[in-house]
Amino acid sequence: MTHAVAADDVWKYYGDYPALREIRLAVEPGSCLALLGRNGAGKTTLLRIFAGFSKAGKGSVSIFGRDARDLETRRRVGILGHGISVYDELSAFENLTLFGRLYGVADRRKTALDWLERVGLRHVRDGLVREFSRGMRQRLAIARAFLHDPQVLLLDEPFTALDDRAIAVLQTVLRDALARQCTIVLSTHQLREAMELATHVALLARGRLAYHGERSAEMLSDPGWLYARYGES
Amino acid sequence: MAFWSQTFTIAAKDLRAELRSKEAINASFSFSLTILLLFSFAFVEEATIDIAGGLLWIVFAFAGALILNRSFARELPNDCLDALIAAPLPASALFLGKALANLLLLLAVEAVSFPVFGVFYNARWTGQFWTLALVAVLGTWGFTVIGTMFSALTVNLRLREVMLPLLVYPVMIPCLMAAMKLTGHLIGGEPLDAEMMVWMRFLIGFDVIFTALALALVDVVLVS
Amino acid sequence: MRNKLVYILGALVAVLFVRNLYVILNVLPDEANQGAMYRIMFFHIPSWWTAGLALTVAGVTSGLYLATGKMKYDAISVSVTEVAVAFLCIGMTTGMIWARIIWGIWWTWDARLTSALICVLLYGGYLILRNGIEDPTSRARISAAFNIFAFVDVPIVWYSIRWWRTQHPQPMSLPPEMWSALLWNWLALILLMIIFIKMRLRQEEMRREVDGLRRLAHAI
Amino acid sequence: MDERNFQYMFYGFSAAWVVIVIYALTLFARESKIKAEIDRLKSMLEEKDRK
Repeated sequence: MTHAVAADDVWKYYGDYPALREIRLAVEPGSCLALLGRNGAGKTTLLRIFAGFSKAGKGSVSIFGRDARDLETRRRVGILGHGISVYDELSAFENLTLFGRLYGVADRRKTALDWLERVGLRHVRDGLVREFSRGMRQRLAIARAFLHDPQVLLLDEPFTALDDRAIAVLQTVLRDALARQCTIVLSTHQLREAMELATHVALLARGRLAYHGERSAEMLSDPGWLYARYGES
Repeated sequence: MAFWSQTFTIAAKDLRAELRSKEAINASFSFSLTILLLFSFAFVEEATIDIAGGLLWIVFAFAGALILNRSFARELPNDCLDALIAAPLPASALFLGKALANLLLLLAVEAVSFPVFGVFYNARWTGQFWTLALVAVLGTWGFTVIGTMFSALTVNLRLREVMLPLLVYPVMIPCLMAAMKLTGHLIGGEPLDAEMMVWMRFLIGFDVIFTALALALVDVVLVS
Repeated sequence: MRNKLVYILGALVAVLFVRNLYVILNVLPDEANQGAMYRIMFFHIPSWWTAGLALTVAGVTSGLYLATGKMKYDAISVSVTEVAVAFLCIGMTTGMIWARIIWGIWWTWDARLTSALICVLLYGGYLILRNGIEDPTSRARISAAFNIFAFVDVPIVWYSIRWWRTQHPQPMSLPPEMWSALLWNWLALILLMIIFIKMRLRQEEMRREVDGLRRLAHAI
Repeated sequence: MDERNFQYMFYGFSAAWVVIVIYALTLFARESKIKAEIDRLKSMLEEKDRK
């Protein structure tokens, strides 16, 4: 049974500095892994390798057993990064149909309209993103990231700097995805919303995998518990 | 089949975004018209016709650079470049789409510059019209491929605005030389003779080599 | 150990140069119309051969870096390219001085000369590009890609005398003793190139050590 | 040996020799600069360790 997302002895160097060291990690389909760690521990680097933005220096990363950079694999992965990755000069509807076409979504227009409805932007479908407020842009980014119904969702600190409406939308989207046995990997700073969803937790310290296992109850109640026991305090 | 539809999607997106914001196209148009006008002060009336080929391609190269430099830099606000790299389209489709959009924009600038040049210097540039059009397209594609590729190469660099001209123009020299020689000859109204055919084959060779090289390297360059 | 090897090579190169100069200046007869000037070709031609060889090596190692991502290929390609630029300058200056006498002009926009000048511009741009980028990994990646683009011009320089009518002397058959002098001097120039590359490679390693130390200094 | 253009041949040889010397000097100069940088960093690190 292939893992949904797997890293096999992954190293990543910036010049001679090993940003990631010997990362061995497997995420089962239908589970949600929370990537924890201080700034610079390598969370974003690992997530970018999973997403196919960059290649592993040594070792390999696979999604459903296939290389992360493979075209078919990328069609099944949804990514929500720090940047909202939508075009200011295009309207909300044009942005979604553009990404719909790139991801080969069957009925682009209907799917785009459904998602605009779902994130509450149906009334501004032809408004240029340039005029959108921060909250509207974030919700459009959520729609763009999950428009093509991905089986694997990769989120980089998803809940930070979202307004309450966007958080509500994102939580429903993620709960739906888990209900449909999708796999989620999200990097987070111990935020409660992220930890509630997590079924497993992985702690990165200075590029090494310090802990990987089930997310227990006390991790949720006491955010510092995991750092104290495994990561350097 | 999907490859070409994705390429045209990227090209259409780039054109629509550019025509809406007009950030590069305005600069390019006004730059080329200004320089064409200034040339009339720089050179005596009769001399301009002989060096027309050189003048026009210098204007196209610099006016074009304004558009080409923006090509990948346009993806930086909101981190759209990451979304395109993660999307299931080959990097070559992304590159080709952007190159096509740039080509059309540059041809638009040239389509305006040629008649304006004809008016300013009453040069009968329509003598060998179709051959001239072919040379214009081949020449423009040559430096569009290089400009777009180097825009991708330097997109993440802090010193991008400084680095790009430094890198792009030396590589472009052979293409510009060939285009200048051919345009100069054609503006005189005569068809291409054997000597000029050498330059034409050289220009086509240049386009083929650099297009192939760019398509092969763009994936390695974009995915760090 | 490395220093000793460099010094041995240095001594060998010095001896070779002395021997070659003796042969070139005394042993070989004069050329009918050029007089003593033709002897410059014993430096002009081998320096271009050496530069061409070096740039090919640099192109290959740049490709290898892009394929494998190992930093040692990047170190080799920058060292070899820098030394190649030095030899390009030697080739250019000797050529122009020869042209000043034989053609009466320092420079002409002849196919071979123009493409050679483009070569100098391209690889000069490569060196300037490198110190414009701080991050070692993206510097290696971008300069490797540019190196491959610049390499396209090298065959153009080589074939330019066949493609276009050119004033530059065509490759002609030489009497055997001239060929041997040419090849001996080429050997000397290649050994000199190897010395420079070894020294430049050592500098690359020292630079990486500096980056490491700097990171350590900031980390504490 | 034929005296014609002798001094230009001499200029040619000396030009080649000068380029080689200039490049060798830049190599040595850079090498000493980097060595100095390494020693400076090393001393800085030791001094930090002692503190």
